Amino acid sequence: MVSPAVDRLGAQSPSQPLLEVADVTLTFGGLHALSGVSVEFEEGTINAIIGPNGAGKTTLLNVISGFYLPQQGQIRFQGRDILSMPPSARATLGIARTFQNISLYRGMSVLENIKLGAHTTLRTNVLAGGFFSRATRRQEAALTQRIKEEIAPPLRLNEYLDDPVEGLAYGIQKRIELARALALSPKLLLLDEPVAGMNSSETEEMAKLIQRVRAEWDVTIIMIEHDMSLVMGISDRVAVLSLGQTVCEGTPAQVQTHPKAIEAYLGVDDDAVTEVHA
Amino acid sequence: MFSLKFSKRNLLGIVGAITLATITSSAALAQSKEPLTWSVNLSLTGPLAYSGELQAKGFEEFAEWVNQNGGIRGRKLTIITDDTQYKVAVSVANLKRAQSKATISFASGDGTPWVRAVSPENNQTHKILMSSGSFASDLVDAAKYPLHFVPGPNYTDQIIMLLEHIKKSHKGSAPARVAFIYSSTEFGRDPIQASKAHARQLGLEVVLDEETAFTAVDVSPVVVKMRGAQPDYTIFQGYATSVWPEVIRLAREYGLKSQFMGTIWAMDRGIIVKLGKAADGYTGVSPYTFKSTGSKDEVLSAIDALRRKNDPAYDGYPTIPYMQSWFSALMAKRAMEITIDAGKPITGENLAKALRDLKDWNTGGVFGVPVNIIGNRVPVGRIYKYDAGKNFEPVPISDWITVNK
Amino acid sequence: MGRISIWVSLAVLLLALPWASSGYVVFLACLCGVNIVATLGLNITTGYTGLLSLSHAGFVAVGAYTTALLSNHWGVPILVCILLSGVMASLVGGIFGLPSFRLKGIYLAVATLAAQYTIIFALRQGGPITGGDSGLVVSIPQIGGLALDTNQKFYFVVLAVTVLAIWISRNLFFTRIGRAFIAIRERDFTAEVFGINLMRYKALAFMIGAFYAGVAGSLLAGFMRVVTPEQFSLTESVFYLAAVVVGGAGSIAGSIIGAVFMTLIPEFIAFALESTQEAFGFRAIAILGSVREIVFGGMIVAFLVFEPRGLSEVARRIWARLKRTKSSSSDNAHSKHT
Amino acid sequence: MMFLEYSLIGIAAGGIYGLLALGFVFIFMASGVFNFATGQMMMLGAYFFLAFSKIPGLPWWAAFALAILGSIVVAIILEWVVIRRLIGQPVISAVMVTMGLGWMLQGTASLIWGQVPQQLPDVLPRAPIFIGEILVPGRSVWGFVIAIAVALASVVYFRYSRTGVALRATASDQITAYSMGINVPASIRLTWIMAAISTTFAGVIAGSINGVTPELSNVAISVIAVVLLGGVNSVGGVIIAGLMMGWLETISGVYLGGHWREVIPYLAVLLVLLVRPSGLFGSKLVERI
Repeated sequence: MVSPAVDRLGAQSPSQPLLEVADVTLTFGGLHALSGVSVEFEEGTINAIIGPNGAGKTTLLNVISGFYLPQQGQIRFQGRDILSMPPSARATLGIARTFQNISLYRGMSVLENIKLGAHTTLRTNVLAGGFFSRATRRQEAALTQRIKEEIAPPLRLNEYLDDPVEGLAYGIQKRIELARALALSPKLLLLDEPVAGMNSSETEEMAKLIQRVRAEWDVTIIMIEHDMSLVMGISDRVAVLSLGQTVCEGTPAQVQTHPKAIEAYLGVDDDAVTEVHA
Repeated sequence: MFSLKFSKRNLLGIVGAITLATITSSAALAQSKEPLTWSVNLSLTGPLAYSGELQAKGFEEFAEWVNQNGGIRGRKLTIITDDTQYKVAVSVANLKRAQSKATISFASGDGTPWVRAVSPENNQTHKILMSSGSFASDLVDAAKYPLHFVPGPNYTDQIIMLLEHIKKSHKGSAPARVAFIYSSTEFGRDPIQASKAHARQLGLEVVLDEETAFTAVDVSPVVVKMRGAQPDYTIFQGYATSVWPEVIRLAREYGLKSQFMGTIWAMDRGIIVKLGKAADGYTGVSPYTFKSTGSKDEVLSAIDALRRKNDPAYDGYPTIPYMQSWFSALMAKRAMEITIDAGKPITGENLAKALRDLKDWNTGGVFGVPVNIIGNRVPVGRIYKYDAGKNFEPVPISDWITVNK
Repeated sequence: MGRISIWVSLAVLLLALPWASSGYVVFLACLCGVNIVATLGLNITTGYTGLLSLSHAGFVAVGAYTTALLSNHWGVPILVCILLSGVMASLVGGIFGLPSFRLKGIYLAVATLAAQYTIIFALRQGGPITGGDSGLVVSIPQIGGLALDTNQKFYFVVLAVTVLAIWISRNLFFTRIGRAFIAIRERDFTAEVFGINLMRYKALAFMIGAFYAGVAGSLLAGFMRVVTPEQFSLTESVFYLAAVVVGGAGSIAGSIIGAVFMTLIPEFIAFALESTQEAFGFRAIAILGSVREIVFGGMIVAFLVFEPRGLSEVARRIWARLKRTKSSSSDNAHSKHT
Repeated sequence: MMFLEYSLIGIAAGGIYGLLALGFVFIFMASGVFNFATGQMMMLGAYFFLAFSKIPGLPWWAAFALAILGSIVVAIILEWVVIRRLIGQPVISAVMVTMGLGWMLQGTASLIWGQVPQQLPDVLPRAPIFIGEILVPGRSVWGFVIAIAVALASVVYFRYSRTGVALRATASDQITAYSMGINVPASIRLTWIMAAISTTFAGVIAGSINGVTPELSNVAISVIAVVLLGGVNSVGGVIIAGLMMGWLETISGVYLGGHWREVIPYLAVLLVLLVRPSGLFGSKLVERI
């Protein structure tokens, strides 16, 4: 699973971005959620989308993972237009995500929740499943092993694998969500507020995790986050969204000093920022 | 080693259970020699509960009567009554439960589904004599149901009696206009095709053929249709206590003059009386004698005595469901007496044969004439008319009719 | 080891049943088997996948009639009948499952209600083919030239099929299919993000559930030897739902416990009333139906309000307590195994 | 001509559906619970009326008032003991629980009053009414008039009274309603009371047609179809849908045969749902991600 560093460098060399969002416009009954948003994400980078609440950040994420069909614009993944694809098809391309408000599946153990992330990597049909064919058993065993050895340890989840998800601590649930997304062995990982509601040490840890994921799993990351320390700390590029439009886009340093960004975000809505930290 | 102990205990328990079960079942077999046990399955709840209650009473008091007079050839009669809720699975389960308690020599059921469900296995293995409250037309097929006996004429027979009566009594030059109104149930639809055919044979005109729900439904459209069709005679089939009375009321309010008629389950005097004036002249078929008071016949007078004893409010009219139970029971009793007298074992075949061989059987007043069993049924009945003037006394307006087939 | 001994004794008990007990008990055992299979199916559709179905009895009917027709007209051996009935029912289930693409929750429930009524309506109006209201008498089920003309004989077919059905459904939930079902129940749109094709899996859930229903119907036809429309009324659909709820939605064990419990409860009530005959007089049996309704309804309400995870959860807790006492009484080596 | 006559009768019969559907919708709006016990509540109301009207010397209207009171008490108890615990539970729980309650009510009724149909005192004038050439049974007409009157009255109440406003707020969004300081549990209870009233009216009207048995609840068998046809969140819509359903049932019963009555409503609603999942008059319920 862990690919040697040379691959990454090789993959990075062509300047074609992994994901291009081109002039995407989405309206809900006249109300403009996104108007002409364009932004590119280079392979192997950590990208942050920031902006005041209601700026359309999550909407953009939902467009990328296919919940909303924009009225106009394009979304190209590895150069091919994926707008026409349903979310399930996009998953097979290697787009995974986590959710702002955790959506783990009750009635399944932690392990099973993570396994669910690997749905597209398995090939079991009803008959094989019903009679628990050898192939099925092998696949399941292999997956379990992969989770136990590669995914769970960095997220410190091994001890919980057999527990039911309900009733686990918030931080742990966040990590499980991440693990589930990783189980899909994604090329692109969308994180919707990965550290929302975490204390500083947890945030610290999550920051390390995200960087490690990028490094070891060869994953491009797009995250929505209010926590500026995290955003500025680990992102390669930051895009600022406001009122459904990209205000500016660049390196953390550039953005921090960009007047529009300050006006759009820090100026207007910093109580929102603090409230996320609380 | 703990688990070892555990398993031992388990197996022990099983062995115990098995032996216990075998003992009890064999014991049941041993003691069931003496008294005769019948299994009676009736719909005591659900839409048919009204007649179910009365039928149950019938079997109860029949047993009372038999046992007062020393049982059937000295053998005491016990009856196991169960509620079927008019559900096949339940009724079959009931019979099996009864069988697990004692050897069943006669089983009576609530309706056609029961007969159909029980027959296949019964015909092969248990071979129990059967009867039921069903008068379905195809039950007369003695090849398919060799052990089941219909306690009267089947529905088609009954409607044919009515049609023949119409043919005879109809005044006027134009052919009589007949309407059939029936419930969308198995017993409702049962005789309709055959009856319509027969009506045409008789040169009667079938002007309306209307199917309605079995219970609670707005019957206005039906009456509107009647208003359009203007039938001289309207025959109800396959209802319990609702729909047909309301049709009568509404039709009278609409000023329709049609002569209303009913088959066995649409002849209940209680309902007629409730209907009052609107029901004056209501006509229908009953297989059995209506009134028990003042009867000299053995069975009927016994019924009268029992009814008066058990029900102070008794008005002299044992209900039709009650009489149906009695006649089903009488058939079984007679068959068993004959078989015992002949020194034969009490098996379904012997009992059935005894019944089929009966010649001009005197039913002690239940039927006004000696009856024969043709095609596993007693195709005998009589037409009565309710007279509001005489406190809704059902007056026989025909002789006892035997449908010859 | 403790486990094994329990399983062995259970197997012995089940295999010995026909000889050890009256026809009545065997009959009930068969009925339990049928209801277990049917309930398993509904639990997959409704309990695990969260697609509320009120047409399960309708699918059972499809299976029952398929078997009746196959064995009456072509003398197809019962095992083949069972399989084909399952297939037939799952096809019908697939068709009526189609609305589940567009409809959710109560809307879907009503769509399935339509399915229930339509199926029964079709059977009643089917004329000579389905025998209309009077239904069909099923010819004696055959298996390799052997005639299974009594419950005692047919019992073993029921037993085998039931065990197989339990095993298969259990397996299913070790695989991605089972996981997908649960994910759809919990939050279908997030499930989509992980590559689960909602349409396909919802249809699949319906078809598998209906397949089980069809198999159950086939067994029912095989030992009842008669199929009539009113055997498969809406009430029966609700009965299966009740079994799922009382046993435990989203639990295999729950399906088994629930089905057996719901099948036997009326018998217990009947027994209770009979043993108090003298006190009540004749009326005792007459109120059976009413009492049954009240008890059924009461149980559904009680479980959903106070123990939504059903009897299986209760059983699990008791079992856990037993284990604790056991492991404390015996050395720790065992507590691992049990 | 005949067709017109059938249509009138059908629409008249639909009045009860509209009334039942209304009580159904109020409950759904406030608590998101589908009350599958509507039919049994109706049946119970009829039995209450029957029981009270047997009290010697009690005029029928007093008996009816008592019946409504009885139904309200039952409804409040159900809501308080059971339904309140269901809010936020998945749809299936609510459906099953209300079905369970329905069974309990039905069983209790048949335990107390038995299975034998009983005649309600003839409250509604039976004399048929001529509308030009067309003749309509008195019952139907008066039943319809009353049903619609009650329905409209409760709609007006729902629209304009202060409690009605609170109710609507609860309906649109519980959280907001709470924050607005509206007593949500109270307004949910209120919907059950309104349902109890409407079902009792419906029960007495329906019961006066064919007598009262525990099976009377079957009259409401297609009320769920009515509600979805009209749209779960459209008060006016369900009343119209009720009339449509009554008409459809009667017409199909007349021209296709009685056995069609059961299927037609659900086939109709199924078709409508597939084209318009939110019903004929309902507005789409948006779902948040």
